[in-house]
Amino acid sequence: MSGLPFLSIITWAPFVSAVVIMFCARHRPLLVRWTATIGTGISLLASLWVYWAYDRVSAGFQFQETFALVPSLGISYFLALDGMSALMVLLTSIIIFAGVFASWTVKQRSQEFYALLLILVTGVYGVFVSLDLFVLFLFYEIAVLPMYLLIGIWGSSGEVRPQGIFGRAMGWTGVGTKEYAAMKLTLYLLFGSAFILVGILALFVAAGSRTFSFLELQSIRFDPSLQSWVFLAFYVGFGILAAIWPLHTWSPDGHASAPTAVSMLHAGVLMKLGAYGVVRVGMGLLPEATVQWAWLVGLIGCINIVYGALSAMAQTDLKYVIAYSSVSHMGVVMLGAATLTEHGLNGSVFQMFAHGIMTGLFFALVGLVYEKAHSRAILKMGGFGTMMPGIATAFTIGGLSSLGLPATAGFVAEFLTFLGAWSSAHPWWLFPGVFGAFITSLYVLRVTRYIFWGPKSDDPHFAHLPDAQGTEWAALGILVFVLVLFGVAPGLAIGPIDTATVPLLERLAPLMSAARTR
Amino acid sequence: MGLQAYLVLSAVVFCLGLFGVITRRNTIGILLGVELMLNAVNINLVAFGRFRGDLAGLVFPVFAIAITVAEAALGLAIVILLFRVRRTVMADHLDLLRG
Amino acid sequence: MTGTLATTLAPEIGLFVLAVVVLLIGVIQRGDQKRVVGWITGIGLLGVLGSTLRLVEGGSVGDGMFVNDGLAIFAKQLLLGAGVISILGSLTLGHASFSRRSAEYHFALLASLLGMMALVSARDLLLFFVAFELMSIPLYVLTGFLKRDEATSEAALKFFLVGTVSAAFIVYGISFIYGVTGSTAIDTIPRALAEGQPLTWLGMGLMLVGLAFKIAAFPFHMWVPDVYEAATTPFVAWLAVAPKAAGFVAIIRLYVAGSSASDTWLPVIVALAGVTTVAGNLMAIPQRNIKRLLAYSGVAHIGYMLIGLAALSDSGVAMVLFYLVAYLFGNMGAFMVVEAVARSERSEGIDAYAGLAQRSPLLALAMLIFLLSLGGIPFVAGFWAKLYLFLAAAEKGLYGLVFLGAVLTVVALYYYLLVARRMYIDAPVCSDRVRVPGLLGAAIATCAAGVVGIGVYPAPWVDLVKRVASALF
Amino acid sequence: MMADVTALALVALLLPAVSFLILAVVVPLRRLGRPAAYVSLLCAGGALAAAALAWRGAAERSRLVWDWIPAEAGPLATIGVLVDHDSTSMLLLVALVAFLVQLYSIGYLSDELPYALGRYYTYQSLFAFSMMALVLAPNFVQLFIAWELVGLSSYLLIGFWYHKPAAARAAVKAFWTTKLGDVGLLIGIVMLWRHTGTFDLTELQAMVNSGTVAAAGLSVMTFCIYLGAVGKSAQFPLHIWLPDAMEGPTPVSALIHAATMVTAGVYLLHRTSWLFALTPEVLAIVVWIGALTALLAAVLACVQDDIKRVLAYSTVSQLGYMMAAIGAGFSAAGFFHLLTHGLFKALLFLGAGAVIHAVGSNDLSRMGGLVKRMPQTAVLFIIGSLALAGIPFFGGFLSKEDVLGTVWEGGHVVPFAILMLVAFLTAFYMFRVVFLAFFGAEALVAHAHAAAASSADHASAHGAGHGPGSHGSDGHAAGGHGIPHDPPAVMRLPLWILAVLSTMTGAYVTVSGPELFLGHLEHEPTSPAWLMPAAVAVAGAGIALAWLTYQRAVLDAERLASSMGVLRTAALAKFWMDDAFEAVYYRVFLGFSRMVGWLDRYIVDGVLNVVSEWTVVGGDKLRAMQTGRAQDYVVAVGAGLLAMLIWIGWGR
Repeated sequence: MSGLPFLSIITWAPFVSAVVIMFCARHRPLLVRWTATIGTGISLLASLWVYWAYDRVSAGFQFQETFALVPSLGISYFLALDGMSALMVLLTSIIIFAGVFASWTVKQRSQEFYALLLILVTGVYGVFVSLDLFVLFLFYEIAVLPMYLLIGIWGSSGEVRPQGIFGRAMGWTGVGTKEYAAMKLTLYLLFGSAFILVGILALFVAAGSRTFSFLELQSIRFDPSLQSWVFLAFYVGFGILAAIWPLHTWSPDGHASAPTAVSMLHAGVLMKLGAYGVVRVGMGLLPEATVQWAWLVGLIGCINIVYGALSAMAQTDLKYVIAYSSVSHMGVVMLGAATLTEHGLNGSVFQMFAHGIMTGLFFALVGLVYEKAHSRAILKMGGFGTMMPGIATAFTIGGLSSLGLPATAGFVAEFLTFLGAWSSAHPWWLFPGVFGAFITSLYVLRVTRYIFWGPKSDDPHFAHLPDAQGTEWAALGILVFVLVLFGVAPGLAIGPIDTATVPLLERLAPLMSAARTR
Repeated sequence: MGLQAYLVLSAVVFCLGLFGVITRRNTIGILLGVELMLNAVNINLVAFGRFRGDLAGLVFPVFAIAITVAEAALGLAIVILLFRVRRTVMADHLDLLRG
Repeated sequence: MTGTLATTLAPEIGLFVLAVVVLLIGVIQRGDQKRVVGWITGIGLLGVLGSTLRLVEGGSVGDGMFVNDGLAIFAKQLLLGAGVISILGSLTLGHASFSRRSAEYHFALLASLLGMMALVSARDLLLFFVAFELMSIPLYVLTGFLKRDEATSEAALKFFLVGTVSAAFIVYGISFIYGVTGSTAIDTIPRALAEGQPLTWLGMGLMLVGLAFKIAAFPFHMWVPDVYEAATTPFVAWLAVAPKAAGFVAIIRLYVAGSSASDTWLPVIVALAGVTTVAGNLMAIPQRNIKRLLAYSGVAHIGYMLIGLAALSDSGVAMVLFYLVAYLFGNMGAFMVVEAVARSERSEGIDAYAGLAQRSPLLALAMLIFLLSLGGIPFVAGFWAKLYLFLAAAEKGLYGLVFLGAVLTVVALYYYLLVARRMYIDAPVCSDRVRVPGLLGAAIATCAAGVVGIGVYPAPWVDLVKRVASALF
Repeated sequence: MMADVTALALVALLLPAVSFLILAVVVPLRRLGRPAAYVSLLCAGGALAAAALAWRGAAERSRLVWDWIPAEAGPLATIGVLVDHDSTSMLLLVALVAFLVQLYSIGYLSDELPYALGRYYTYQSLFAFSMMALVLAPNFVQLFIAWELVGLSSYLLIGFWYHKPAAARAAVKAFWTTKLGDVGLLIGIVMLWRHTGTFDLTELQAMVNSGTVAAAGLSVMTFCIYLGAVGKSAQFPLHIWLPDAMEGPTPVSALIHAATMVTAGVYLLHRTSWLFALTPEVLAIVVWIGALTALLAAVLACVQDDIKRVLAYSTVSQLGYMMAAIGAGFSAAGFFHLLTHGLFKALLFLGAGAVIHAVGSNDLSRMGGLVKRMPQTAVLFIIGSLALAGIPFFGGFLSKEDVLGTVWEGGHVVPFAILMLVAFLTAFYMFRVVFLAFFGAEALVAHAHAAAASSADHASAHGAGHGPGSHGSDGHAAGGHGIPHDPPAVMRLPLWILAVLSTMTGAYVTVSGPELFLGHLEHEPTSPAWLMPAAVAVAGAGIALAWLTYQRAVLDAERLASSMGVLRTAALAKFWMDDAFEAVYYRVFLGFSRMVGWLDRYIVDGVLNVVSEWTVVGGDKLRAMQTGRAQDYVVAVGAGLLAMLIWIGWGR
């Protein structure tokens, strides 16, 4: 069982298939797709196995693999995973596996598309399983960069352009086009990575320039004032990827412009990567600063929730609605983390997973709708439910999960977060959270009603719209199944998560009580 | 006359040269400015050598002069080359490459 | 003593002999010299490079005027390696003047190389100055090598003018230092600095200007874009790396290594690093000519290396050296691709790259790798390089500088990605492949292998540079 | 025995779940329509049997729970069943009505396309499961989950004919409005958990009984929980969704929006009455809001011309009754009324459905004299109306009187007066419907398809378009059949069962008291002796007025109406409540969201764009420095030197 380097297999299987695709599957679209399926399939199976085999009793970091990379600087290829990262790896596997199916119909330059997509996924896996901060950062950048080409080449430009005086002024920056979005997303995220880098280096230096290992750094008590600013650096850096307000504006443009699988992967997994970073690296290494800055993280989380939801309501472009909903939901993740309570953190991590799946589902559906109707303008569409009942059903399920309806994963996550919020040092966080969930119900159902319900649109473009077909069902089916499964049996995920969050909180507990007495 | 005076002299010459380089429109003039600067250096070196009683101060200018000659030759060659293709030796006309 | 002399100076002697041979061939073989000179130079350089492997650290000549320490040997290998790659790229140059005056070109290049090799070993200001000029003067010649071209000669003149003025600054500075210390030995400088004579400071400042010109730090960089744009690309590829490497070694020797008063240079280097990084990156943004773009980005890279130098520590120096290696492969590779595309498209505009990925996927991939390396992206050399630099600066506590550099990396990626956009996103104008001559392809492949190799497994290189640098402190 | 009861309850709970899963997953079966209906029906029947057995067996409180959300210190939340007298009574009601409605629907929706029918039964199964899970919830978490799921089923079933704009709108409105209440419920649950450390009802009750629950802040929590009930049980001001919910198929209205789901709020408050007892100030609010709701809805019911809307408002009104009783401190009376109301209101709705089915319209003015055409339906409807009016020996008599007595006992004189007035109005509007629909002149309206199409209410005015496949609008069926007639047996049977059960229970409890439903009560409300005659008299007066006005035409309906003046105008405008909500939604909410959207696009993002634009422009500006003239380069070198020397001098 422990003989195989599972984490390396998970991480590198997509990369290997990307290389195979690049060099061996030239101009053979079907082979490209099957190679991608096999590569991601291997990862999926391995991550399922790892998730299952993870020993919840002994907890801690398991499946460790170490290989000294640059010994003189204490850099090593150190992979391991705990309950939280196991879940994130599983999420990634699910999303990318579904994503491969969801983009089955990509015709233009499919070879490059799949290769880039798979390289991207390697980066994502790498971040989740790396315990060496340096290698983590390395994978982080890998996870960001292919996005530029993926969006730039296979993306779509929005129909809704900025208007008004400001809009005209901004028009020539290319707002709304895929090129603009791709550049903005990439640069913004790399901008964030600059903060992360500085933070990591600061810790490395403060720890005596010996090691980048998470575990070793964890055992060091850093100077509180150093912690304070390093935490902020991590928070801003990773937070940009988690779309914290007001650094979120890359996300709507980027997600709206990206092709289906990329939106799925990006909103579904990459944004989690940011939140994961804040929790794992920020909170894991800097306990004093965590307690010190929790108020900020939570406050911005609250802003995210409400602001994102209100913005989503104002959108008339379907993809923008979903994209802003991600901004809102990531607020829940950050809020949960900021509560510094067991349930809040569990909810936060669970929300990462739940939102990953639901937003993956959403983007898959939006992609399907767009592919068939060639429109993203909500107000133009109407009555699609009669023509594409399957898509409508899946969309509704995704929407319900998004608004936190029980029996979908979204509920458990939000519920736990709310519990955490109310028992945290800032109980009022509960209210924006709950209110945000209510606004979510407004815009989600509004969109559903406009697009799928009501009489059929008179527009001749929408006369014959087929329902999802073949492989598309596979993508939708997987996601809906997971969404409901984890909603009905949240223990599947909470168990492992708990093994990761409880030790984290144990480190924080004395500090928090100290802060309270002060 | 002390060392100071030589140093001042060389500084003045150096600055004159630099001034020439900056202000002359004709490239030949600019080249002359450069020569002036390099010669100011030689004054310096020799003065230091003399006052310190050190031989290196006298050897150095020999090398410097040799190199200066090479540079001057090359500079003039370039100017001639330029005149052939561009029909001008005015420095401010030479802004094909910019930005 | 002769034995030591021969072994210590083996590469220089070899290079000198090679240069003479090349010159003689040029004299003897009138008319079309074809590529034979190039081949001889290339193979000869490889031989010289091989001879450096046998150099003994610490070997010295002429009462310590010329010392082969680890740094010098490392730098020599770097310079020679860059020379080989450049020759590989220029072998297939199609200009008529290259066929006719091949010996001239290669002789100048070898002479300059000789100057650089002497410079990195120089421990005496006189040798230093002579080597510096030996390095510089052939570069002016090489810049203006395509005599018929309007831009070329203009660039040569500018390079020459600014160069000689800088040289004048250097030698003026040397004169002051000599005046204060009464000696031309570099070892005496720290003591003089410690004494706090204002003339020493003036002298060192003047020299720093000259060196800053050579490495092209802002605001002494202005010759760079013009020269890069006008000169032949394989030469530029080398010009962008070798003299700068030599210049850095000189700066390390004079201002950083082992100098007790070195911390006093901190504000200067920090300021230089800051403005150079900012200006280089910003000015690269609006460029439409790929060579100019690379020129400005090169300026920015110099800024990054100065960030590493600003650490004024062994790890800082080590990381600068590492950066130089990464920069060598990344930058030369990029210029080689530029050469390939320019030869096929007859354009050095960024627009010429439209749809390259669909026409020549491998070439586009290579360019992408080089650009990403320059941009500091993982799994290619530039990433580690940039990271190590920041690490060194962070150890010194220069977080402001690190942060500035890290943020400006984003700006840099903006213009690199603009090129990537042309190659990958935009539609191609025509669909035929870009034809890459075999040797040029080999040069590109070498660089790509270097970039990826270091990117994937940097440990041996890190160990090497750390060993080299630690000996200096 | 105990284990058996919980097992039976579990069976009742899981059978609909199984049916839902089968129908949801096995798509081909669902697409077949009728077979899907039979599967669902079979499961509902089984659930009914199990629920009946459980009801008979339930003596002691017993529970069966499994861990649901794990946590370090034992499970955070559990799921399972909590079986006692109340829950099994409610379970039985739910199972019964669900089964009957599903049976009835086979007839009622016989013209639907197979796949739509399959969808309908899928939703029905989901609803039955969720409602039972709510009823049997052993803790607040499961209660909330089921609470939301019934809301979902309600949403889906209201929007069953989703191509109808009015239905789509009503579904969304229902969901939003109830969700607004649920926000309160969720907050209440979370706060209560923090306050007491548990979600479990049994544990909570034990804590309350032992007095270990601190009173401080508790009223906020109970009020929040009450908010959930306000939304779900359509209390003022969140009652606005229920009348619109009538856009759904009539059987759905009978099941969800009359008998079961809307009473969940009442059930919740009854379930947690020991908790609310700690916060009398909240209970006072409950009474007042209940009474107000009852009155408001009763007034509105009087002016409706749509038979289903009359029933809908009557439901709201009756929910107000139940709430008032709970608020008065004796929740059993409210719960009792819930149970009896469930039976007769389902009967009324299904009867109305039969009428609509036959006539092809909801509009009362299109009906008249139906007693001759459909005598059975008329009798059944009248039985239901009598029950609702509170006539002795019929279903609602004793429960209504209990409610009135309770409120009087609680010392709430004004609410009591209001409720008496409502009793009068109730009798009036129900018999207004009876007389208008079943008696009087036969309306000679051509039952054309066009009429059938616009069956629904004014809300659908703009939505004339029925897409292809729009094979059902309420009452569509009769369009082509010509003369109205009694419904087929499959629809009649449930009606009769309900009527008989309602009347039997009514008669039984009139004689022997409510123990049958409520088990043994510690203290019964002792209503004053004058109450029963007074209540019956009031009801009789209402019936009489209706008779005089609509049957005898002694009183002119128009004049009676206009004599009400402002009240009538207000009632016709639904007291502007819908308008107010709409204004808040469209003006305030959407307006605010647009503002945020604008802010995001042009300010938050705008700053970013401006900064990046400046960077680019800055590069361009810097580039201008590169003039191309060699001398300028030299100047730059000189300037650089100067700056550097100054900097060095400065540094020293």
